Amino acid sequence: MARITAGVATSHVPAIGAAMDLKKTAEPYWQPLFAGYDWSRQWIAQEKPDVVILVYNDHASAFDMKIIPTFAIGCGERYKPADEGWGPRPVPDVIGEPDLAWHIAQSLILDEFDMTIINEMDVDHGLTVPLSLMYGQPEAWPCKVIPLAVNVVTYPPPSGNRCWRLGEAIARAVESFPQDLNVQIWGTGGMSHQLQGPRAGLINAEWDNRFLDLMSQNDGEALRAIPHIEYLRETGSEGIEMVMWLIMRGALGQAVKPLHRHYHVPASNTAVGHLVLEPAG
Amino acid sequence: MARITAGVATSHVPAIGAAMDLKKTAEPYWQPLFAGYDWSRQWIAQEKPDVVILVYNDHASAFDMKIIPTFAIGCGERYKPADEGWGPRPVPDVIGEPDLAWHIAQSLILDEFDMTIINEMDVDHGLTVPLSLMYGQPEAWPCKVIPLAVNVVTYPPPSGNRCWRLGEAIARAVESFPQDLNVQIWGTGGMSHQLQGPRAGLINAEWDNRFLDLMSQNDGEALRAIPHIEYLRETGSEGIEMVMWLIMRGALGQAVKPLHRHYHVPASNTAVGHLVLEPAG
Amino acid sequence: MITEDPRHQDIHEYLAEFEDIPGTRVYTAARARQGYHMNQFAMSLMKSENRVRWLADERAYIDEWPMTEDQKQAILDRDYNRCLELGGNIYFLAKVFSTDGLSFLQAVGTMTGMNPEDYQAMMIAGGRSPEGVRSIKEKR
Amino acid sequence: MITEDPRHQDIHEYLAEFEDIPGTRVYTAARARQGYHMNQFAMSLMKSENRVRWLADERAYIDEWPMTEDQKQAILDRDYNRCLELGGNIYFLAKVFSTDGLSFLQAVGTMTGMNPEDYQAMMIAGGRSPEGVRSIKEKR
Ligand SMILES: [Fe+3]
Ligand SMILES: [Fe+3]
Repeated sequence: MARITAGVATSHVPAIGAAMDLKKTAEPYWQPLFAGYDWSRQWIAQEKPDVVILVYNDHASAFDMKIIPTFAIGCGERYKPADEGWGPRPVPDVIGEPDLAWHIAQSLILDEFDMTIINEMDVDHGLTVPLSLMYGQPEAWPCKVIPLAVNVVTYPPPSGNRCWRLGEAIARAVESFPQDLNVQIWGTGGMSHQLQGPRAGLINAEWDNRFLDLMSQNDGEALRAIPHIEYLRETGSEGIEMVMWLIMRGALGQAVKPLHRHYHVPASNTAVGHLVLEPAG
Repeated sequence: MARITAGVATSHVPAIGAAMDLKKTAEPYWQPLFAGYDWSRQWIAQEKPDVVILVYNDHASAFDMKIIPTFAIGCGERYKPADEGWGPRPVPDVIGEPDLAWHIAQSLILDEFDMTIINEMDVDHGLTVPLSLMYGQPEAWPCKVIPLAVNVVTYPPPSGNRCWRLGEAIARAVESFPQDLNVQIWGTGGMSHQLQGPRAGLINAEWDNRFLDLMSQNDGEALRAIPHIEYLRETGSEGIEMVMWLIMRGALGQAVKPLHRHYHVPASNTAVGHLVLEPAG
Repeated sequence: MITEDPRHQDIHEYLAEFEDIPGTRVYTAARARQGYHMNQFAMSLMKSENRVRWLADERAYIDEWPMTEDQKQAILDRDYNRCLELGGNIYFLAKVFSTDGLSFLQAVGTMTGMNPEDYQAMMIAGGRSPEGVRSIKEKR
Repeated sequence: MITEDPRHQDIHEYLAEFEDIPGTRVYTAARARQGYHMNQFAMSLMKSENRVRWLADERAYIDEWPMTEDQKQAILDRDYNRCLELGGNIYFLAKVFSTDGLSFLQAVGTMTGMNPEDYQAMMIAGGRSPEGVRSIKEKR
């Protein structure tokens, strides 16, 4: 039986990918950020997940304004890194896990989530930067990936409550997959950042840390109740990406055991947050 | 305030469109089918809806296997008839209603429906044949149209219960739109038909008529509880399209007043059903 | 806010039931994956320039697609039952028979083993009865 | 089976709140519609052949798109605040500044009225405080 063994939260700032691709990680600007992932890289080398369900958002790469899915699940065989305007990142192709992905997609639709199924798309920094952070620069990614793209660009994104419930439904779907697989779920994006307008550069370390506290505790109600406007006012217009963490958190169940936590400001315009959690239910 | 004033159900068989485009409607084969729409054409000429929310399914026209949205709402300015292999139908372009469509799309997402927003697509017989049936062959369609495309091709389609609830949420959204608009909602597809395999040609007039009865009554529970397998066993593999009627029915509320009913076999491989209903709540 | 726990239908049971319908191939994920390129090939015939190329040299056109030889042959033979077995979906395959100038009535009839006149006559007489073709196991 | 009736949030109130955040343009439907072609233009720069054409003759390339003259000028001027006002979205606009070889840090800084060094220094010192820029009405 497949099982969700852990949840990972991490920001997915494009500059982090660029720093790795351009070998700048030891520079003083970048060193403390990457230091916070040392523990996680050792941990994941031991955990060896077979599959990562990678919750992220597309940043106008695979989806333009012609079509905007709220929840899109990748059921394809493989995905290429997107060309976001400066050429594709020099990272391996992402290999899918269509058996499990289709199983989850079908289960979610039966469970009354209105999924969009994707068989072909390119994946942008939202998906590849978390892989780089967790695995460094291998020849091939050591896990299969099921991309789960969430609209957080055109308003409204899904509510925090809906994201949490999607996570719960994903956990049920994984548990009903017969093959023995070690599955992790990652929630990416955030934390504080605003990439636009005179208010750009906003960082709210206090709010971010309270969010990291809540994510590490056993009270989902508080997390689910955070309205969109609060993310925007408190953490900047792009802080809304944190609703995606709730999909991961919902999938772990009510009780979690926090294994690792890291917070650093800045990476480019952004506060970086990172958590490793185990279900404790 | 916008309001949903009526619901229309109708099959959307491509051969019906071809019969009209090729001026065969008076032939003995087609005459009784079209006769059942005479009342409806007079009725709609008096009702003059400003906007029709047209629930249909795309038949591998706008969406191929690369992307399969469960619920896709058209927020675009206009839609061209699709070329389904024999050239586009010679019917007018379909004019959208982006103000109301975006309002509904945004409201539905807040309401925890995981909509896919579409700004550009071609529309196939599933959408244009109902317009032809209700309006004949005008120079321009007399109403604006909000296409709502439901996946009923790749399994699983949404459950009947989910469709009903989507209808309820659409009604709430329409009611909260400030402009004074006469809005109809149409559910299309069905009734009995199977377009594949040795069992092709299946028609279950008894089941279809029981479904027409239930649609015309004030008991949604029975309709919502019909599982997919029952549509397939009883009405053929393509009979599943009838779940789309439940979106229309859900939008009308618990109580309805039936105004018109028509049932005819066959059009091509298909049983044709048609209802005009008014909310009576 | 509450965590809903409706009675969740098991996807395995849901899918298994479809195999119990006689003479029917439900387009499940398994079939969608098997027939992916066959269906995408068929879809390409929505463009008139592709239809022209296809009609001019079917074998050359179909060889551009990563389909199995079985799938190609089934398409070239217009053997729609075989196409369904190999993962085809009727709405995609419709692009092939529409390009041939066949209607749904004509094309669908070919899958029943009946001749076109008999199939058409059956439809006019009210269609195929559901009696006995609802369930293989339950023989009803 | 029950008809759920959660406390439905009114979409008008939901959208109105976004206008109360200082120095911020939330990408609502209204903005998405206004900026549709500007964003689709920017998206086209994901293809390297389009980037080459754009860089060779910006005016000729942008004139191929059904944008308003204001929108075109805002893009040609790299005036990103003006682009946002005219319906641009930063993730689409990113294709423009990435083509220019600018990072998010450099491009985003141009919208704050600060010079690049000061903006960078502010970020390294912990970023802009949320104090006083949460709400226009509530002045907090
Ligand atoms: Fe992001
Ligand atoms: Fe249909």
